[in-house]
Amino acid sequence: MEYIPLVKDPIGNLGQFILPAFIMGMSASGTTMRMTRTMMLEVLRQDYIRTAWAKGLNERTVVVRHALKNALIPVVTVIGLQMPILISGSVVLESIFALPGLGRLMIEAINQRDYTVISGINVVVASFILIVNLLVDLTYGFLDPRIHYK
Amino acid sequence: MAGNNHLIDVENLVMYFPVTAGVLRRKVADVKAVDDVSFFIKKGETLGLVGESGCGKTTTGRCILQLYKATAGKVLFEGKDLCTLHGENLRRARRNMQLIFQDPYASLNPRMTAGDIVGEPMVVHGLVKSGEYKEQVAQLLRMVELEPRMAVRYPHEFSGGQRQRLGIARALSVRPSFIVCDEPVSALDVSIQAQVISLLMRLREELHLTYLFIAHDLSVVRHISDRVVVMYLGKLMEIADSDELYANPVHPYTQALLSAVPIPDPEVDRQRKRILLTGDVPSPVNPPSGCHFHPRCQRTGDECREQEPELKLVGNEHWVACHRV
Amino acid sequence: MASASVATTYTVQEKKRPPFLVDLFLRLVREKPLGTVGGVVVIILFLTGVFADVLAPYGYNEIVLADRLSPPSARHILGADNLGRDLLSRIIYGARISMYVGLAGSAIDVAIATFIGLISGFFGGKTDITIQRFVDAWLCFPSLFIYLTVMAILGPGLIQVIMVLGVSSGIRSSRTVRSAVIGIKENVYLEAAKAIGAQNRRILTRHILPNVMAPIIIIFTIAMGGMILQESTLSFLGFGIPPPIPSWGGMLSGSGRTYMLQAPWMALWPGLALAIVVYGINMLGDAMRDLLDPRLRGGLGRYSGVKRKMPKQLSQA
Amino acid sequence: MRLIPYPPGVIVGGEVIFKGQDLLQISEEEMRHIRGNNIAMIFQEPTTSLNPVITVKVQLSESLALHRGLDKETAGQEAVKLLKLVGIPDAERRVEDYPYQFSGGMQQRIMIAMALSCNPELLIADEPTTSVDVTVQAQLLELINNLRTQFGTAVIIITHNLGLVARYVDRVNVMYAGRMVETGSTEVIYGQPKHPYTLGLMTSVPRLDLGRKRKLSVIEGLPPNLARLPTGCAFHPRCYLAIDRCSKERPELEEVGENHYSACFRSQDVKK
Repeated sequence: MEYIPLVKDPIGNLGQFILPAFIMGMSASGTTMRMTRTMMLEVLRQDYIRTAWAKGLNERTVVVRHALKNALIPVVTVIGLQMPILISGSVVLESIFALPGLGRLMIEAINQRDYTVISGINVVVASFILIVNLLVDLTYGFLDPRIHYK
Repeated sequence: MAGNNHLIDVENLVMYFPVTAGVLRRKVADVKAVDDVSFFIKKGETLGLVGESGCGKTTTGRCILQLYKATAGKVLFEGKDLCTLHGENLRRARRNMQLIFQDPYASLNPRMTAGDIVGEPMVVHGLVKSGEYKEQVAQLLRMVELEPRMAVRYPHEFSGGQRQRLGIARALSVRPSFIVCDEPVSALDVSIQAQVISLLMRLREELHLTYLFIAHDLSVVRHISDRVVVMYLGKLMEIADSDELYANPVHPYTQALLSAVPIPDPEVDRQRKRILLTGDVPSPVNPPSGCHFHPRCQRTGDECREQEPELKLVGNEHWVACHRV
Repeated sequence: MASASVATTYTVQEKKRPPFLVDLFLRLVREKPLGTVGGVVVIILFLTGVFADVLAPYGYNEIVLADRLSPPSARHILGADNLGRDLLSRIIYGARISMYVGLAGSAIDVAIATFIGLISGFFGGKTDITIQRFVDAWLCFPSLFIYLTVMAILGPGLIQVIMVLGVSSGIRSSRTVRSAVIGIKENVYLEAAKAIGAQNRRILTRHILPNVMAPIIIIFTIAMGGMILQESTLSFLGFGIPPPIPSWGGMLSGSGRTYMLQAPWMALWPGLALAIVVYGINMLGDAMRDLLDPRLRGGLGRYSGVKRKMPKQLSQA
Repeated sequence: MRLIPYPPGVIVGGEVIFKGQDLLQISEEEMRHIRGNNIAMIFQEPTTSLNPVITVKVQLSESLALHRGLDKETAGQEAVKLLKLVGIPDAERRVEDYPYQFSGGMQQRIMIAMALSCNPELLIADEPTTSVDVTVQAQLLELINNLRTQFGTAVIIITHNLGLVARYVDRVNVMYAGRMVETGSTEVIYGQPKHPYTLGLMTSVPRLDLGRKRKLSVIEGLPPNLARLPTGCAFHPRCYLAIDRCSKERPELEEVGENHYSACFRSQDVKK
């Protein structure tokens, strides 16, 4: 299948990517959802939630203002950690949906024993993941005031 | 120096913990946990070591046992410097000095039975063969008022007080002459505290032990110690005989510390003079200049800010580090 | 107003506990029905793998051209593929491959994870920093890319697959072991061991290792499902186990995909087998995590004996 | 205060009368109005009881906005005033800080400020000073004491520290295994305890004013398992005065002096 550029045909581009993207998102959402649930349960039994109740706050304020932000910190980490898994998944999905992406290129390069291309792809992917991890770290600092980057 | 009745001599002990930062773990500052501390412990006595959290009392205990390698200074055990020992020699020296921990939950390996916990030190020091210590363990358990049949149980099957007894039995198993008790009762229920304190006192008489008793609870220290050392921010403030110190505290910090502890008797307590300190204990990374106590002291003066006070003798074995005495 | 002050009671159990693994098994059956189902699936997989030769009605590469693409029937219960090979037999032999990969891969995983994790966590300091930077670098590459790259160099084959999967995920899992070791180092009983004069070797084997067994068992069970799935992915992409040896992933791709419309059972059965096995192993792994996580479990933490429900903790980094 | 987590905690019965109103009968909505407004609470661990990711200002102004209907601006100013009241230096600047930037003692001061923000009539302090040093403990208790006299707030202190009770408290309820075993004025409880458990507590703690020659009395045995309480008086297995009747019948609180009640069949035999 040929790649349909976004500028040329936005609908066609969307049509090309929506299904694989949806599948990938779905597969990752399970882990994230479970992590969020676990963390919410964990946070809701902390002492400061008891303090919030003791102040007479209503349930919405307690859950949204006091609990959610604390619960999100590890969730963001998990989202970051899922990035390599998603990229791995893209290799399979690209070959199923016949999309001309990095994963397909990788497979082709391996079939042709083109080690230059293989290592090139690895470098690109690794730097992409590094950048994502950096972003996660920055979000972390934003969510949790106890963490500073100097 | 090392008089014949001194078991332990601590000389100019210094312990700094580096504070590191950044990817390269460069040292940016030091936590001055123990800063030039000297004292001695006589054979057969109990020396109390009191102070608030972060004053370096636990670190001092760990340094004496060589669990931390002191930054500088000497720890003499019967005149022999422990700080110079390494490897096998140090390991063998450990037979004579043991430690009782604060937390009876975390200090026992949850995967070992009570018998193995108590027996392990004997195996380590080659006193018995592995697996042949049943008799000795039974004897030790009886000594700490536990039943020998409990040896097959795991730590989680014991209550807090019983666990602390196991910790004591473990320390005693190699027949040490010196034991550091690091807050041995502060994690226990009030009604259990008395049981453990009484046990420790009885064992000391029966086995001729020497204790370094570290605690933040001044009443407990008062009850068990012959002499007491008061520490503040890594420095010695006052050393005196227990009765002398409590009846006649000289250092302003000691006075404030004692007055902050209420006596569980309203009639006695309401007659006492109270000294209220302001502020918190400063960070040991950046302690105040001169006398470390001067920012919270009511009798502070210029020399307190500028000069560190030396320990002065003010009575019979009563030493105080204060300019204003 | 009696807030939480009542909660600190513990029941001291009088009866003696059975050995660790027996106890674990009993608790699995008693407390985790779904995990037990998972365990049964795993046992079935192993039995099928071990007795494949007895169970399979045909050989895995027995070609009967007359039966090409035949649908499920009495002769071929699950149908036959494009070369006329019995699918049931191929699934059964595929279970053997899955078992090899799952067991051997997880074993290598756990061995490497334990080794790196123990050393890095126990010695700490410079050793730890150096090791962890290498692990960091390793984690920057998506695992599939690593597998594909190495397979490209080594060429396809069962041993290669097991080695690559095992080593690669072992390096990943070492993080979990390391953090468990560091968590245990917080416990004063290690200092106690040092204070009584125990040697490093003794501290590692008697005090640390038994206490990180829980995460190690969890890693093992969870890795097993991952291994089987990864092997399928590799075979699906054509870099795993070379034909004609039947691997579920390989059966799914290639001929399975080509004949998807004419003979849907060709892709259905291996896909179903894979889904059931991986689901079962994951259930078992989850149950293990619930039973073994020190923060949930009675006998390990200070909340000993207190029967109370606590939320599940994520024990894998 | 109806803060017991449900499940597993259920208040099975009884009444909690606050200003003539049974708090166990009113709706959650009404209870929420009372919490933080009329009844406030201070907890044991200030470090974990303050939300780590929200500034002190927001945490303080929250209940001000809720119960006193202040807008954000005024609530912020009020928060600074409260911090000054509990003796936090440099309050204007520090109000923007997060809890972790304060020491333990300072955090407990913030908790106190938070509890006092709506001038509650009742303040419940659950082990308020167990996690801080003695000199700081004295500061905090003096602070609570001063604020109590200043605002006329009633204070319940829940603690195991007998010294603290002796110094700051007017009336004492002694509890054992979920039941009240003795109640009376502080002087009476300390001077003439009439329950063996109270007496045991008094004589088993080391005291600063008595030397090492004094022998500590020891309460034998362990606190009971609340799920399997002994029959009769829960304390009888550890009691030195126990008689047959103690294991069969449960003693009720009986008057043993003026405003002094003890739940013991042998209260007359308890001698200090």
